[in-house]
Amino acid sequence: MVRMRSLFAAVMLASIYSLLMAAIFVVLDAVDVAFTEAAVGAGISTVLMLGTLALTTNREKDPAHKPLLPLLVVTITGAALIYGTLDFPAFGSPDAPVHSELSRRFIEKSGEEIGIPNIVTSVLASYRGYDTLGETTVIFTAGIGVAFILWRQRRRHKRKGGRKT
Amino acid sequence: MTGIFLTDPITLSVAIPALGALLIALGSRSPNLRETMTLLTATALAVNVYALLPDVLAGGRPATAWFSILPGIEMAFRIEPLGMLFAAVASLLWIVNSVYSIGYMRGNREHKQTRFYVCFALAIAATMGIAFAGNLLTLFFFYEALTLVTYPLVTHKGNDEARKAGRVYLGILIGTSIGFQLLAILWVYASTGSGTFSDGGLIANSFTGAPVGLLLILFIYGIGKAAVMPVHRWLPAAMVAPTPVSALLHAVAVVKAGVFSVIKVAVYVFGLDLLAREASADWLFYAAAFTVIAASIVALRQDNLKRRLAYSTISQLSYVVLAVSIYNPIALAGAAIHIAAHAFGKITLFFAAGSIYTAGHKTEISQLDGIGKRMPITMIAFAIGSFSMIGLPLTAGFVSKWYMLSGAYAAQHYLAIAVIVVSTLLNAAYFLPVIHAAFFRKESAESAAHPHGEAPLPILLALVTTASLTVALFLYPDPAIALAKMLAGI
Amino acid sequence: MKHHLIPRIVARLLLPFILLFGLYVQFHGDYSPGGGFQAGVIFAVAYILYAILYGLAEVKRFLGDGIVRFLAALGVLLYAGTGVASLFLGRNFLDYSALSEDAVFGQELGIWLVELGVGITVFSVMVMIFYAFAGYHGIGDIEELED
Amino acid sequence: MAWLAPYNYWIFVFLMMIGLYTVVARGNLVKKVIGLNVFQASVILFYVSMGKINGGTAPILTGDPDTVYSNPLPHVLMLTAIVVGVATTALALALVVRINDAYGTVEEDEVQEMDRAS
Amino acid sequence: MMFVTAAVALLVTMALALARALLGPTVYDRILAVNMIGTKTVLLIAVLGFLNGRPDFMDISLLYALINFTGMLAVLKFIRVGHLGGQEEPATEPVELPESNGEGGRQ
Amino acid sequence: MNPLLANIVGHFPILQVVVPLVSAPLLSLLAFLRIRGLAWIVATLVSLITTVIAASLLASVWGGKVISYEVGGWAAPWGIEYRIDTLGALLLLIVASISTVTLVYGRSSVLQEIPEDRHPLFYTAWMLCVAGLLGMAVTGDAFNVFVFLEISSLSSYVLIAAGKRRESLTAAYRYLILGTIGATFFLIGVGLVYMMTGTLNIADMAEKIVAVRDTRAIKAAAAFLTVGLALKFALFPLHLWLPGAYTFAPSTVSAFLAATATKVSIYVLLRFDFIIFGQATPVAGLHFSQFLMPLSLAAIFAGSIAAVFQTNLKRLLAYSSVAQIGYIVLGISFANEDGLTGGIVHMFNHAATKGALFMAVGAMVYRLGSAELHDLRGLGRRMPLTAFSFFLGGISLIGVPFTAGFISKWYLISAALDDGNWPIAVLLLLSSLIAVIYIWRVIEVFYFTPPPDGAKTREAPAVMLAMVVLMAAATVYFGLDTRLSVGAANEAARILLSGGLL
Repeated sequence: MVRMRSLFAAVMLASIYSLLMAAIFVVLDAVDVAFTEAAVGAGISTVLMLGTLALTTNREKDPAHKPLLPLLVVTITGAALIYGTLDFPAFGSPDAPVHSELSRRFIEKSGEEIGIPNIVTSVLASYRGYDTLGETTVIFTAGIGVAFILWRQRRRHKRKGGRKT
Repeated sequence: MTGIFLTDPITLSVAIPALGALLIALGSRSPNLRETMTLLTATALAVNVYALLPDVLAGGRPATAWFSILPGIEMAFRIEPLGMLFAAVASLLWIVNSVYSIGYMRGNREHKQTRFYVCFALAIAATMGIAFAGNLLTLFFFYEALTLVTYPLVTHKGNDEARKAGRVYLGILIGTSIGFQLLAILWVYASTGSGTFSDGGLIANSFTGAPVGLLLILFIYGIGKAAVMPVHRWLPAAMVAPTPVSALLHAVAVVKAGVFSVIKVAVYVFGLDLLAREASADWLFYAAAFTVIAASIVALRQDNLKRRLAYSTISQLSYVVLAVSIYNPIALAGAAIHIAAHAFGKITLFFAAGSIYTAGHKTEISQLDGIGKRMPITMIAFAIGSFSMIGLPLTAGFVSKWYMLSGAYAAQHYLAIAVIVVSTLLNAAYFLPVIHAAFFRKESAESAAHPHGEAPLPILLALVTTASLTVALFLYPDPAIALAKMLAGI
Repeated sequence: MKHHLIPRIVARLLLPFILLFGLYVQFHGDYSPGGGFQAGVIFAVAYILYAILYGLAEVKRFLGDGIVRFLAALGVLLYAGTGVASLFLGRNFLDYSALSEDAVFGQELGIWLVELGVGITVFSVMVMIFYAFAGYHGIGDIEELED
Repeated sequence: MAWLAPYNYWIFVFLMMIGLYTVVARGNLVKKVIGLNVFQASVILFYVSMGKINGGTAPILTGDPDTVYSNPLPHVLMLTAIVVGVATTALALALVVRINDAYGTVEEDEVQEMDRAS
Repeated sequence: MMFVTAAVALLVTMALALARALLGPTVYDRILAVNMIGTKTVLLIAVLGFLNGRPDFMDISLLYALINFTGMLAVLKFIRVGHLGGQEEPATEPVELPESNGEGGRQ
Repeated sequence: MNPLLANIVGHFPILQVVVPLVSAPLLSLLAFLRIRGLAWIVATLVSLITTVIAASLLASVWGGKVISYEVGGWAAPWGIEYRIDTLGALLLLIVASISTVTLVYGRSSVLQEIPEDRHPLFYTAWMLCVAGLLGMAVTGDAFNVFVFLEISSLSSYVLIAAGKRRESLTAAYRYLILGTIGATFFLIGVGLVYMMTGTLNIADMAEKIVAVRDTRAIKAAAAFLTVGLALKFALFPLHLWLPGAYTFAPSTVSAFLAATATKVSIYVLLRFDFIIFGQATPVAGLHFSQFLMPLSLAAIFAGSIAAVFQTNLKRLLAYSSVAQIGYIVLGISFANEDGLTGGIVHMFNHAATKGALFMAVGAMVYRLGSAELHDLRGLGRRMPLTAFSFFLGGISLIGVPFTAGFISKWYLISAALDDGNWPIAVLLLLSSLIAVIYIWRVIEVFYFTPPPDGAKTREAPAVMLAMVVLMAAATVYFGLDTRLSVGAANEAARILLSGGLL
């Protein structure tokens, strides 16, 4: 994906990436996440990207500079994370600190406290309902933002090229 | 937090000129109104300051505090003898200088006169703040304020040269004060938890050895207004300013604020005993001595009258520092008196220079041949000022030099005596030829082609006043000496 | 795509089912994966599908810019309003237990409401964004669309 | 799914590096956005991985008391993160469209060139 | 066992399709490959559901199928008219295929 | 009586955020209803209400109290907790009051710079930004920080892109990319801490982190959180987005963002570093001194020196912001009481100062249409009050006595001396001198160059001018009366040093 020159192909592959990710999320029991990732990553994002390509261009030029600095940055970041992973609790271990009383309570109590079986929904909408309000606001912000940025500019001349103000 | 009481005379000393500035600004439409305001304010201030004098002479130490800037650090004021002396000199000379300014500014049709008078008044307000400051931070605040409000005065002409000079002025003064002085102040606060000026020295008990010398370096070079070499460059640079400004800068407010701060810090922060005790503080004498001699030599070579006066100022300022650095009470009294003596003398000289410029548009010494006949009053005043600089009897300069020499003798500091004597000769060497040329040489042909008379009346009035004051301080020096002795504790 | 009859017909046939599926995801989210967000996306996708096949002008006839923006705001307000309602009923913000005598039912009701809010917002924002992109005509594109 | 076990986090790191590299190194503004997507998706993988319990199942109550459920909390967080991701993408792409409009290109180098020129 | 075999077979198919998507060379190869991967994912998720013993998550597969369909239509429209909204008529001129823009008529 | 009204003060923590949050969709409805003129009024009123709430919250936590509010009625680790201490409340007050002032100020400017039919959406984005920033300051939940961080970020991208020139688009895009990387790094950091502690509540994290204090994962988490947030608050060398963003955003937006946005991110870093990681390792041994201190010094010098060479006033101020952020971080990196007080008080003072400066520049742009120094010659004549306000802000930036900037520098240098760190004290003073240079360049242009021919005295509209003067007066006021700023900062510093457990 990194070395592609056609942006269209890159978008297609990004879509595939999303689909595969979603499949992996199913494997990891995160069905809700998979659901969302599929809908967003493969659906909305792809449509948006295509919309952008339609309005801009499909070609990508070869980068002029040597990507040494980015490579360094990325390597350092990766190394920091790998360094961190060495101490991670074993994958899938039920004793990991993540599966502490916090999640245990959600699993055990949400049924009676909230009354619906999908724990993810209970946590999402009730225990952490405030996060979800924020999430809705984020989406709202994006909508307002896109509408604001791509506001119809009717009296635009057909002149090509940069316009200075 | 203490409230600000406008009825308090100390607060009034700062508030009168500040309010005056406001009134002057409001009166910008009418020159007459504006100048009346200036004079009224100046008089009101002088009355206010001199009303404080008897109390201080009687041993009173009026004090007030405005409010806390930071927890535990107040804007506080306390009048001690030195501050009283400084304030008395500055407020008196402001009246004279205002009269002179009116003549000068009108005579030369200067632009932006309102800004000039406003900044002038503000500068005096800051000077009063410096004079009466009760702690290091308050002193620093007004010190910086003084730099800022005098900047527009220095760049008054508004041309490239003035801007360049303004940059040097601001760069050196702000640079040294923030770079060194603030650091020193913070150091004092960090190690003593206080910055209040106290008799006997604030840090006398908490500093010993090398740090004393280091702190002294930070203070001496941090107080750039004292113009100890090599931070003197702002002074000649600021010569581009109109003459009343030069007079203010070089005789009254700015440079005196510098040496005043030096004395104040030496006496009330370090304490003379500490300085005399610590070998690490001895360097000050050499720095001052070098400046005295070097600046005099440079002055010899200047043809521009104002530049010569500027280097003379540098040299004279370092007399004060030199007197302090003898670390002897009598010499210290001499230093205090020299603040007043030099102020009267030097302002006379500058007024004379301005008078020559206004009347004859001459700026160079080589043009002054025979001018004494055309402008006798000016040149006689100039001669009086010069004599005071040299330290001849019948002028104020003699009194201060007398005390300095006695102090040096008492401290058996023969090197100091030698420096003072040598520099006196140098002073004579660069002042007497001017007087000689003015009175005894024949006028050049070019000058004769452009005849002119004396300067306008306000200028002459001011000139005569300051010249007489210079003489008066010799004949009746008691209040000044009393204050100086109180300061030195003798 | 006037001449591409097959996709058009298929889409038209498919549309009701997609909408039904969306409704299922919206209101069955308590029992199975899904919820307001996913349902909103599904609705939006269905709508976008329709728009792609029949053209922007066609769909804007029954869901104009203004209405979409109104719906987007409405969704957020519904969510926040549920929270504010619980404030007015004397509980903390978003404490759905306040919504009913029975705390558990209150929770269910609250979740139903906020999920609805999320769904509405997500749907309308997605449509809004699609409109903005598909309807954008900058330099060189003079096609004028009715509002 | 034990075969995924130890490598899962490394895959996350690897994907993150690819994404980040694309964002930082690529000059094409659209490509950067794609990279951003990859980058964000990798973080989702990280969170979801930490929620997994061996032998667990999706956190939807079955009624069987012996069922082991994977941790639902990371899933909740990631739902939010995905939404944030798509919001960012939409906004970024809108900006790209406008930039293309104003500069006639979506290459960072060329845009910078023009900015410098003006 | 049966499900495992099925899952592995699906993965292999997906890998092959992925290779096609990466290699191209024409747009239509890629589209077809993407579509195929989508379909296989639908199946894979269904199979995984049985493998995990929670076959009730078929919703996700449904969603996949739906998204795949819509996505494909969007892609096709993009290729045909180069614009997602508005224009109903296909451009009268043969529309440049995106691929040919960048790589100079490799098809 | 209605139970809400009966206990409205008790609900202030949530109302603080919810009021602007709800106002945003309402404002967008105004666009739908085509009532455009109302948008500004509503936004300003709402902003005023939030300011009142913030002031009341600060009053009620004064003296080291902590307010906790359980959103959704779920107790702390299960639900999301709002937790307000002095520092948070101070931030709230900064954000809310600056928002109010800039809104009042910006009415004419926005009318001029943004087409009127877009106003409701502009103010919607504005209120969302305010809500996001406020949300970050009050929340006690690590993930909730991320959500509100994104709300504020997304809306600020939009606000920046609203600039008139096309460069504003690239500036917004660049900010978006770097901001998203930062936010994602932050998310990774939070994930790592969550993984090791199993909780998302900040106070709870602080307790549980003790058990895993020496793990590499926690160290990596600290690194990621710091870098992520540093990207958001533009610590050198991660400041690349800032100059463009502040230069090309609409004047009002520049003023608001420059005064508030970066501060809130620094605040989040403070909480994570002192309250969470402070438990894991002794505070002094944190990565601060080795890592943040050199960076902040580099920021101070790089920013100041870059500012010296700018010809556009807005860009000059933007680079100066980079330097000022360096001061704040430097204070924090001392990790002693004076240093923290200095850093926090500088957040406050810098908000006032930069607000005043950017507002003054906005007034100039309003009248003259340009912020190029060349076009501002003789401004002291043409717009005397604006120029004077700029002067006051400028000397506060230098740190001249009688101004807010001096107070900050005083504490920072005291902290350096307390620390025995002489060189830093000297460097700090040196950096002030660079500030003298770049501010004085401007002052010279304003006062000591003649205005171009035909220029008339024409100040900005009265309201705009009044707000500029108000902010300039504030920088002087807070240089004289420091009870609010230093008092709160000092208290906050003590709370942070005690791990938030005062």
